Amino acid sequence: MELLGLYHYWVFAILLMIGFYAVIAKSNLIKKLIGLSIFQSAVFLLYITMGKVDGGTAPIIQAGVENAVFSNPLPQVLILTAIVVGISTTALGLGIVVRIKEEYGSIEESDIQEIDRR
Amino acid sequence: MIVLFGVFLLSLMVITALAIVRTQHLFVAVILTGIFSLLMAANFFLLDAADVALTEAAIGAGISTVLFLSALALTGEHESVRSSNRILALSVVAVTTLIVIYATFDKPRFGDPLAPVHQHVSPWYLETTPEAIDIPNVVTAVLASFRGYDTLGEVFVVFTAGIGVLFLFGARPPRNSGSPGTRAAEQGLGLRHYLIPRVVGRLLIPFILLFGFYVQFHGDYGPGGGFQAGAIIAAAVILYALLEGEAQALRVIPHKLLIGLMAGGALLYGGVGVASLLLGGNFLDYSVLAADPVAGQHRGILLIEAGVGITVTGVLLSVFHAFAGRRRR
Amino acid sequence: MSSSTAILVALALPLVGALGIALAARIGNNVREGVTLLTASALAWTVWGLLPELMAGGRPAVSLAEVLPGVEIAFSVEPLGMLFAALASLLWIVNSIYSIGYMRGNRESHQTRFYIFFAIALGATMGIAFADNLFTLFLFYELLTLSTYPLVAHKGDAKTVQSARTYLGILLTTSIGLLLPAIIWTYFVAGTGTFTAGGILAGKLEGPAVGLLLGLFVFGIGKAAVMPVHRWLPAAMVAPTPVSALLHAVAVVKAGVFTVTKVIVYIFGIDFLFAEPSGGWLLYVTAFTVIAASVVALRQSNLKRMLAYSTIGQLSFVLMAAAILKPLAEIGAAVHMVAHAFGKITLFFAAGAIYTASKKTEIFQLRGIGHRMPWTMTAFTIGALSMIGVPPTGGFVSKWYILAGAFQAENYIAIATIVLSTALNAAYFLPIIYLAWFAPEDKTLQNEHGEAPFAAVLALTITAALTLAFFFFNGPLVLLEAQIVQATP
Amino acid sequence: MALFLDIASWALLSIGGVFVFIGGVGALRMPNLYTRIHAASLTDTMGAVLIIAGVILQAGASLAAIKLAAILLFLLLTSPTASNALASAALLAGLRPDGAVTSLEEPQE
Amino acid sequence: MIDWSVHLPALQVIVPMLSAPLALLLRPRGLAWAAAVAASLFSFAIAIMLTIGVLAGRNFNYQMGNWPAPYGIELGVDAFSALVLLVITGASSLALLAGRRSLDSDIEEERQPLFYAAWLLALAGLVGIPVAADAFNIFVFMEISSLASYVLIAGGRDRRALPAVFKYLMMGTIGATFYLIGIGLIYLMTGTLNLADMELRIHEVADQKPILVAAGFITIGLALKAAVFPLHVWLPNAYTYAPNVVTVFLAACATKVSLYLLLRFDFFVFQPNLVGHDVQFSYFLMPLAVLAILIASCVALFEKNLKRLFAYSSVAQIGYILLGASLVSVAGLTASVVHIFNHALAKGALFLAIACLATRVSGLRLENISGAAQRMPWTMGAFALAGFSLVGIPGTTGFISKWYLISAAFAEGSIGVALIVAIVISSLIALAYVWRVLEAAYFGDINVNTAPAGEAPAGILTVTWIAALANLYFGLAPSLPVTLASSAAESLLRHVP
Repeated sequence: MELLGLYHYWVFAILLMIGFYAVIAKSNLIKKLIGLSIFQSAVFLLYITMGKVDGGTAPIIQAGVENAVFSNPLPQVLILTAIVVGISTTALGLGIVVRIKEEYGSIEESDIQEIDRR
Repeated sequence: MIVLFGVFLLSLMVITALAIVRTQHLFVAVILTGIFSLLMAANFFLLDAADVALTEAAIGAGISTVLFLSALALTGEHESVRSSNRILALSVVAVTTLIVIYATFDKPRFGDPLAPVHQHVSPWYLETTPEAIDIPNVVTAVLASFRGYDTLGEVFVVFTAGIGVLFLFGARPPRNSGSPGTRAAEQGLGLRHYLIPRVVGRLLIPFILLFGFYVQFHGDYGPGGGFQAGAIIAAAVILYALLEGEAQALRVIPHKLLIGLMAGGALLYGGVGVASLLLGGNFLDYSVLAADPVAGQHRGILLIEAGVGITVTGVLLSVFHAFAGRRRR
Repeated sequence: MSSSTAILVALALPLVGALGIALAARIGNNVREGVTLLTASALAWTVWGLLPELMAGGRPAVSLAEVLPGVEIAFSVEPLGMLFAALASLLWIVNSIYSIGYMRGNRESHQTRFYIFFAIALGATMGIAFADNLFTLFLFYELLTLSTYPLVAHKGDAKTVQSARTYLGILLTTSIGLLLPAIIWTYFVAGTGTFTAGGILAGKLEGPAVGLLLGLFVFGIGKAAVMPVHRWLPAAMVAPTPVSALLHAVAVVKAGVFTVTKVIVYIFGIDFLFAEPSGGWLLYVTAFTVIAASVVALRQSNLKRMLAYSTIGQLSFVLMAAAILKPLAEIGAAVHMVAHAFGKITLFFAAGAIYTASKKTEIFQLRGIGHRMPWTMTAFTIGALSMIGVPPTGGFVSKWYILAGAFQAENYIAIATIVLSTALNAAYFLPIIYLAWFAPEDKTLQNEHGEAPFAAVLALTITAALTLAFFFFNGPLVLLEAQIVQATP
Repeated sequence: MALFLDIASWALLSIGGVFVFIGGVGALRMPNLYTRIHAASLTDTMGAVLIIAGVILQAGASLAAIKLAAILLFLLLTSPTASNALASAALLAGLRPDGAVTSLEEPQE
Repeated sequence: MIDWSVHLPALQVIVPMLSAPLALLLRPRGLAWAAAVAASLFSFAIAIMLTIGVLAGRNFNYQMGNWPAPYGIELGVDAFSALVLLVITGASSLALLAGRRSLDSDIEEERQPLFYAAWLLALAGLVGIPVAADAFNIFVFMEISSLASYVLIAGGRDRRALPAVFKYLMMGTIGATFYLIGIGLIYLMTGTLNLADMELRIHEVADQKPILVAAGFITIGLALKAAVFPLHVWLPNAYTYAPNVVTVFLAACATKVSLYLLLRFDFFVFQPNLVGHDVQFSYFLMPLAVLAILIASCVALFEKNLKRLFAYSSVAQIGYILLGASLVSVAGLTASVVHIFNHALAKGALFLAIACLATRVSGLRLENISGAAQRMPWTMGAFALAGFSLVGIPGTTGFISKWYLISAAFAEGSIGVALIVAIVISSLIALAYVWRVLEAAYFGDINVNTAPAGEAPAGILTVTWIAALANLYFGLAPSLPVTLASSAAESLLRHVP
């Protein structure tokens, strides 16, 4: 159990790393956005992980079920919000990428810099 | 058993993520992202986060994949091999990761019921919900009432995104714009010439809508709520657009109506707040909406969830149409 | 009119005048210049009207607004400021008369802009003269710099703009870079920046810090043109002569030395500074500047540049007098400001007159010009003699007091410098006088010209007369300035 | 009885697992798209049916069982349709069922 | 009868927020603009009321949905946030009033309702941050403001706006996510999101690793959004290619809000509890600030594009604000808070003047405006005034900031002297680059084919002059910002042991 706990956090760290790497290193704008969404979902994992309680269930209070253990509802709420924020950012980003493609005929960062330099 | 499953899922996620970063083919990358989100959703479910799992599945795996695909259709699917400033990236990333890992050591044990997270605020929610709001799903209670202001903000984030995409695509594309993707044309026609999908699709759409409304209004009792429902309903309409062609879909739900939905939902939510203000309560204090505070809470939550659903549906659909309709102007 | 309102009027008049000039220019040039003269005389009348109260020992003051806690915009009249204001306002009239002649004689462009900014500059000068604390003084100091830029850059061709940039660059850099920190430091240490008899820093600051602060002030006040921050003054000579005459012989440069003197007397306090060894370097620097500037002046062939370097020398002369830190020397410094002002403005007027009449700018061209322009050259001679310090001219009076102060302080460096500089002044002025009067003019270059326009001649005659008169009637001034010294415990 | 149900459900589950496994292997090893779709479709017909049936037996007569049944029904409707759509899309994209192309990589546009 | 003054903090946010959908529904031409202006002015009025209340010693706390903090979301307004609110709403109102004509030329008619809706959302998001007292709520509003401002910037006519926005979006999102991680770690250790509650509960776990890491993440994330020196790379292009009035709006307040948050978070949550955090804070920020001041000024000195020139100068000015804060003294914090206000005034006026120029001059480059002053004297007059304020000529707002900053530095002893040298040098550089523009405009000779046709439209000119004169007014009678700033500084420092 102990190990699994750390494992969750480490997976969070690794996913964070992968997404972040894609954002920085990739030249393709769509790839950057994909990296960004991985980056964000890593954070979602962090929050949800910290909300878990041993032997707990989803925080939905059934009638008649006494002294049930519930996991923490708050992180879930926060992440619901965060997920929606994430998709909004992605949508806007994609819109910008499409416009860039239309204006520059490319979605490679390096090409765009080239075009602007001349 | 569960433990093993969790480890398995997590490892699978890492592998998928690596594959996503490595592949040159954006189409593959997008599909893998969808899979990644599904795995994430399953993982959330294991961690007792039913609502989040549902949302992640509907939005992460469903809608965002659709958006990415329609964007790909307009931009082309292949990534050029060169990726800039590797060294910098690696160093920055390595540092960040090390810091994060360093942070993990003093963390309270995973699932420890005595961790401060479970000691301070959340118990209050679990205790207060039954008498103050009296709905089974504590997540919905917190989302809609205790932290309703966040949710309002969230709705407006979605709204902003919708406005943004419409604004961006309001600009005329220049003459010398890049190669039109073939897939766009197909979206134009829909799947007219595929008989079986059309039949089955037509059969399914009502059920999907039904399920959407179920999720919308059952949110107080089980996992679900405005966001998930909005996503599902939007998915149904998008499916319709794929089958019958986008133009047809727009004929059913015209553009004006979509704008109306976007703004209307947000206004409905805000309106509930203002109403509670006018009835002498604080902003978003639903208790004043009815004689009995609890009933007031019910009413308020119902209304704002509806607002959320409407806005999300409107925004997702108009964003979809904005992307899909881009070529044919 | 009550004295405090008089102060405000004195500040407002030039600005109102500038507005009036702008409007009058639409009607016609004569009206415009009429307004200028009117403003100038009104200003002089107001300022001189303050004199009696001051002689009686009054200190009229007025406070406008408190900008920051402890930092306010306030004005007050005290002998030094009075002297400065009176001088500037008086000479503005003369100068306006002269400018009319000069500007018309040379058919300058943008004359309206010229008169407007001239008026604004005078307003700034009044502000400096009457400032009651460092902050207010700094405010108008910067205003003066900015408002004179268009005057220096008047011609507008590349070379002019270049040297105008030097002018602005040096003045603003020094003021923001050194003066402002010095002021803030003062406020920080003393909690106030108000000019107080006997100084405000005594006991607040000691050791090398004093020397450092003094340095920030002296070099921060670039207008005092202590070497090495003197470069702007020769650069400013590209301006039309009236500008050089009033601003760079009187208003701007005097603003510099005036500020430094005021800081020494009212911020540090001469006794405090005298007791504090680390401030002693000022005397040496100024002394050096006096000599060096005179030597450079000796080697100039262009008349106006020569005058410019002579000005640098004379300014440091005043500062050195102040740095002697003895009552008599302080009086001498104040008196010398006046004497030099009369003398130098006369010289510039003369130079301008020569240029207007004959387009001559170089010294060697002046052979025998005295016979063609007797009035001008007579005035020039008087001015030159005053610079050297020969009786019966104003220059003699001031040198006398300064010398007395130096002896009082047994400051032999100062004495040596005074003697040496007198010799040098003689060395670069006498040849010109000789050329002008006794050398035969060479027929090679055509110089069929007579006197300068009447207005110009009138102006320089007046100033020359003042130079002479100052030798005989300097009593009231000395009495007035004596108040500063008595005021210091 | 309960024991019998348990055994039955586990049997269904494991057989379903086998089918899924076979489908996976097929999807990897088959030469071209169409054959792969063929193999893969095995997963979500037989595999899914058996596994869900097993789970239903686990759940017993409850709301959950009904929900599962509904899911099963929808799966049976959608997954063949999906396979069909995929295949015909490939056909439209100009992929001929002769094993010419041996990877998912589509020809670049 | 309802006592509205209680609800002011909530109204401050929801007025612009809810008028956004309305503006979207107002299709006919000009109506959307009118709605936006009305909403913006209204929220400006609310901000003024709040300020009056704060000056009267009243402090506003508001329980959203009437749920007690820390369980519900709490709003709070004190001197610091009141000042920031004034800046935001004022900037927005001025920019909108000025912007009608120039936006008409930038943005097609059918897109305008969307644009104004986005503007109102940006406003709502920005005001939402200073008002909020809940860490996660701040995140939500941060996202609203960011997304909306991406939209606004993307409205630029130049296509280079798009890559600029994309970069901004990337870095902005990373910053926000870092902030989210930080919040998550703190929440993990304390179980609360309410700032005040956090300050108390963080105490016993202060020495644990997650908290330290959280401090790091939050600082970096906010620094990203605030364009603190090495992380400023998104700013210059974003400001340069945005529509002119958008630049006015964002340059005046976007980064300021992140700075506000940085200070607020650091002093309220970390300073009281983390041992030696104030020292780390100074040692981390002071060098960055000095580098920002010097390097960015130098870059600006050699920049030929007007808007980018002043964008870089913004980076330098952010350096000033940080410098003041990094002294961790009342004087220093007062200086930096005052500068938040003053710099907003100066930059706002400058960019407004530039917007005026843009109505007549094509391509805002130095060579194109040579001699412009003869054709548009009023514009250049306002420009000169604002420019002097930026440099810190006495009598303008900039001077007040410099005065406080330098006198704060004097208190620091030897380091202080070094800082003063840096400040002085950079002010001189600022003088140089402002003067380059003025000289080109005033003494450069008119170039016939690029010279402006005439003076800018009266409307925008009036607004510009209002802003410019505000620089003069608050330079001579700065009691309002100074009072707010000093009480803000004290309240911030009250949390430092």
